[in-house]
Amino acid sequence: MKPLKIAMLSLTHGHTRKYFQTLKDNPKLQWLAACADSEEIKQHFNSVNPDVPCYLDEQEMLDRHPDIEAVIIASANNEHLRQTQFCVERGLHILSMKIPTFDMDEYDQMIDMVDRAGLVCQIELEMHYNPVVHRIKKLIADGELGCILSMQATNITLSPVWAFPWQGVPEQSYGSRIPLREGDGRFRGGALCDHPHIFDLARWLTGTGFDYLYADVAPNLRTELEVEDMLLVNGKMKDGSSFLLDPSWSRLEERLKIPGPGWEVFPKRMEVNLIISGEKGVLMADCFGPNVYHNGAPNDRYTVQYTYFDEWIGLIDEFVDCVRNNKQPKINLKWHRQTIEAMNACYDSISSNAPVKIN
Amino acid sequence: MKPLKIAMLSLTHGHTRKYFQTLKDNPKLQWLAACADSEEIKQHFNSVNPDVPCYLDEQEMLDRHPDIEAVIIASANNEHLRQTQFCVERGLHILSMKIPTFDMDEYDQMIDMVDRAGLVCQIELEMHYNPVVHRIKKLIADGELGCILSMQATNITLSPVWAFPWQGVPEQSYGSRIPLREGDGRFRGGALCDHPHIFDLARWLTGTGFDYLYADVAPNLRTELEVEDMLLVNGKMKDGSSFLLDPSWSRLEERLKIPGPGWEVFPKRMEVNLIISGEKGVLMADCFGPNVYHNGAPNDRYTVQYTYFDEWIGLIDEFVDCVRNNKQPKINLKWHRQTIEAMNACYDSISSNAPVKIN
Amino acid sequence: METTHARQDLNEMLESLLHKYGVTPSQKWQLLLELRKAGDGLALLSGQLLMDTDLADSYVPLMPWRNERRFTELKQIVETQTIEHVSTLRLCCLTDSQSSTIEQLLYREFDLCEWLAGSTITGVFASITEGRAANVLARLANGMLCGIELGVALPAGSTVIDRHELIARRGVASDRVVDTQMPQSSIYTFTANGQAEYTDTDAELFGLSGEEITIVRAAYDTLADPAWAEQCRKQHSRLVAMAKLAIESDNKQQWLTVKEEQS
Amino acid sequence: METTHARQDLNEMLESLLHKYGVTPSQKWQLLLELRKAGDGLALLSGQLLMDTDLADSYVPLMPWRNERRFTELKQIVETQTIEHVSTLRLCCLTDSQSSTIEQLLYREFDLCEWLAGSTITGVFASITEGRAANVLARLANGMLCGIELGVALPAGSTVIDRHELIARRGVASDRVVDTQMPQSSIYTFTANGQAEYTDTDAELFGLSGEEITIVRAAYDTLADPAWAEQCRKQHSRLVAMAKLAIESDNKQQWLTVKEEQS
Repeated sequence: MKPLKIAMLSLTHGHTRKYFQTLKDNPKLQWLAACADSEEIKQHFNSVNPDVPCYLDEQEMLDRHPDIEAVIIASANNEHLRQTQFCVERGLHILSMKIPTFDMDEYDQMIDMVDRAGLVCQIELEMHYNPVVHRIKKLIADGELGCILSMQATNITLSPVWAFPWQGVPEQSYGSRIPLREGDGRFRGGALCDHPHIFDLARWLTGTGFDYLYADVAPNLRTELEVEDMLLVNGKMKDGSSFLLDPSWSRLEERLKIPGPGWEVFPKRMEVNLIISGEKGVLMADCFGPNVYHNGAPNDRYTVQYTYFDEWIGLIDEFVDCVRNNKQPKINLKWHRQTIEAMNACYDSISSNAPVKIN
Repeated sequence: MKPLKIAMLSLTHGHTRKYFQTLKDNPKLQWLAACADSEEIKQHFNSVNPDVPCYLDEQEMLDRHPDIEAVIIASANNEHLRQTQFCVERGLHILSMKIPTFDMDEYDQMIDMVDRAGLVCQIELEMHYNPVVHRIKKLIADGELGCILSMQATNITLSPVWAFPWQGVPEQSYGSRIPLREGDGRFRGGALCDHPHIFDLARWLTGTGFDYLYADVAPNLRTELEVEDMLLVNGKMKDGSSFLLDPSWSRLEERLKIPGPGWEVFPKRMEVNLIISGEKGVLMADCFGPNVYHNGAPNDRYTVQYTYFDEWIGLIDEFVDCVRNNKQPKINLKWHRQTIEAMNACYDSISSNAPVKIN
Repeated sequence: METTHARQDLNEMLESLLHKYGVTPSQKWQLLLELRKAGDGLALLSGQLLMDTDLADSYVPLMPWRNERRFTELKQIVETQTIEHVSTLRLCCLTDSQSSTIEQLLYREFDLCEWLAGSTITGVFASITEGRAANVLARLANGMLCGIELGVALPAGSTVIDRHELIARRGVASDRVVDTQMPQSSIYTFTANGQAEYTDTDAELFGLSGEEITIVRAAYDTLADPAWAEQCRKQHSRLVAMAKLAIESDNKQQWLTVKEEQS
Repeated sequence: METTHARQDLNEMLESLLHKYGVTPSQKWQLLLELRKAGDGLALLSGQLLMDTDLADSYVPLMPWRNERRFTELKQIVETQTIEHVSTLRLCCLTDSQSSTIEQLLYREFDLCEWLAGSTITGVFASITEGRAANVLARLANGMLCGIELGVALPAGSTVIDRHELIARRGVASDRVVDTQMPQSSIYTFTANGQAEYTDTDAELFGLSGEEITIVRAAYDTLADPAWAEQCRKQHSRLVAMAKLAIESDNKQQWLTVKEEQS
């Protein structure tokens, strides 16, 4: 199969660096170019990827590399609509970061334009390619747990705002400046916006949709932020099973401008854990563990060194397969819509102190 | 029963502080006085125990408190013979820190003088009062493992030398200045001297004695020390079971003068773990775990906060019982002699690169 | 409750502990392991066994978990400000359906929540499925938020799986070590009889199970300090009311506020 | 070795991996799960199965543990000097007597010792009891000391319990999380069928057991790089000789030096 000719846009998303190795190594891809959001980002990009041409203008990049077939949209959430439109108009397939937009009208526009163009638009939710999640999915499908009664899940990380400032700016992260609730000085756009995965997993693993969600915020760990960093989500799925989700930035970080070793203060900087109770028993899972451990450089702090992060192999396999064989990716815009709706429901619940129904 | 009137000597041993609470709280004891090794130590003692008179001269303390019945010898190893003699001459019962002396002639003198005086001399090996060790002992006695094939044990800690400098001085810790081996710049007196417990446990749990020991040192973690801090011990017991013991200072420390929170660099500052393989199965034990964990003050480092350290209750119970009821403590000088012999054999093996037999 | 000893044994252990430390209770007393008609004097038993009963004057409802060393240490970590400015508590307790009901787990975890946080719960939202799994959010008077994950769906005979984590502006404290999911034990044995685990934390009461030790120690505390026994009775009433409130919250799908008389 | 798949399946998995990444082996090959007469071409199998055999030219002895992700990461922690100046390695491996012999465990742990340390063993002292437990000290050319604790006394059918810890002047690295004794798993299930554990680390080879994955990946590496296959053959000879040396050390109660031809 011919390698897919691909480019990256903006380079401001937290997952950007995860693609560099994949784009270079994966024989299914040919990495032609990148377009940086700013001169500073371009300079950093050039220093770590000297062989890949980097531009500051998206159109210029395409003019210079007219054979680009697909792009990875790695930008702030409020850029996604415009960039999707830009790609659709030029017939480029899209692999997009995890939040297309929180504005449901915009969201439906995006569905419409992608559909009409007949292009692949895959949302990057890497948990779908995680081997532990595969096992959970199989165990549930095999009926090991019977009907699901309850799911508890964490998607907790350190906060990436010091390296990716847009994640702390309500307009860029949530898309607009909306107070969390009356009397609270904070705005929508923080930890919740960073953590769609467990909302997606709740749907994918139970095979049903959300019935209602109730959410509440806790005092921020980082008082400097104007967005929420600690919250919990409670509710029920349509099948009557209940859930408790923790999508917080509950692990503290060194405030590095460029993430690297020593980023974490708590030993484990990222966790996706699940407890699923079913009529026939209980399953507990850590999607990123066990690992190896050290207390060496740079800070002599005890640190969880993750031993596997291969999700991007399966993710690219699916994306290339969809483009080349004209298939619909599992996490397309339509599938992903209810996940975004549920996250919006959390914000609505926080402001109303009441559960919010999903239709 | 009448409380035992007790005093402490020297206050330079690492376990000194562990007694403070016990001496104050235990209704079986009446703490009359202490005698410090130096003015500096006396001042620190006064600041944390303002109600207990502290002296700089042992005889003066006894003159002022003629009703003292027993003393805790909490001093450098090279003080033990003299202090034992001092106590025996005055008819005082002794609770002594873990190494009476490494000089076997001196050791036999101590046995002789204590025996002839008819006094209690209990060596403080607190593992005998540890509830996990009780359970191990019971499981072995109940035949759960059958005959023992092998025992692997750690007694690893951070190094206390920065707070208790005598532990890094060969003359004070080992009793004399003897090179580890030809061409090695280090001397006897380091980590091995701090960790008799697993040698004792090997004897106590298997119910047999040492046949031969082979030991080797590794490069020091702390290059400033003139004593060993990393070593391993291999060999066999008389019953043919083999063992591997790790009595190292393999956990790094902040160089505090007065131990307290934040002392540890590695999260767990002290570990006594055992693996015992028997003909009928395997036992694994952590004598000080599980615990609780935090990464808060003072250093924001991940830290094992030990949840139980009650050994001193049982230890004092035994000591008072022996004094009041004229009994011999389990860890008396005679029982403990082979433990010291085995530790000496380790040093001899290090210098000869050959196993050393115990008779 | 896992009981390997008869009630008589535990009463004797408690008696000898009182004797050792010179405590002379002011009334007759009896330690109970199940709800039964109290005889003369005080009847000491876990508050979880008294949830469906009027609290007669002779009953002393115990919260034995407060005597678990791990919780004592966690509370101390908060009180000494080793972690500072707690924001969120994350509590989890899973059992089988024989050893606990969801109501009993709510009782225990609400108590731990308030005790560890050093504050009182002001309101709850709960989602409960078939009385076998409950997910609860609780807000505390001091502004902290608490998530409680409960289930009784483990197979019969399972040991309890729980977790208690406090997340603060400075530091996280937990009774589970990082990157693990399961409670760890002090001793593991692997023999032809299978795998067994042991965790002994109390040499003075060696021989009792962990739960037996905490009930003996909790009873000791109330006998040594009658004022504390009175506080247990007050807290018991609040906990029973809050467990009911959580179930009502699930039924009504509403956030419900803890009423004044409950605090 | 835990094998849930037939040899044929694994050979197909390996074939498809070679195809996906465009690797064309220069000879015919076959992946074996037990020692058998090799057919045409290369026979790829764990070196532990070749300890009592002359190493025919067609055999490629694999060290599949080197493809375990945890060991790859530990090696990287050393190589990137995340921990600095390693002093001591502490290795432990316990199995049942059906899945391993002490000699096979010596083979594996000696290899991990040299590979993680980036050096060669120069001498050993061993204490072995009834061929069921072995305790070994090994000294490395770079001055490091290594303690190896081995046993085959677990009950039949037990999963392996191991630990690999490197202690350095700066930092400690380990495949066991602090304050735990047992290997942890990614997934635990508790059902009427009992407790089960799963640890899946490789989505690309999903469905294979952990040991099957490492043998497929180890075989892939030797097919992708024939020079590496040749190195495996050399290392195999050393490991077999050192395992014999350890047993001789126990018999003679002597420290024994690894001879030149062994290194």
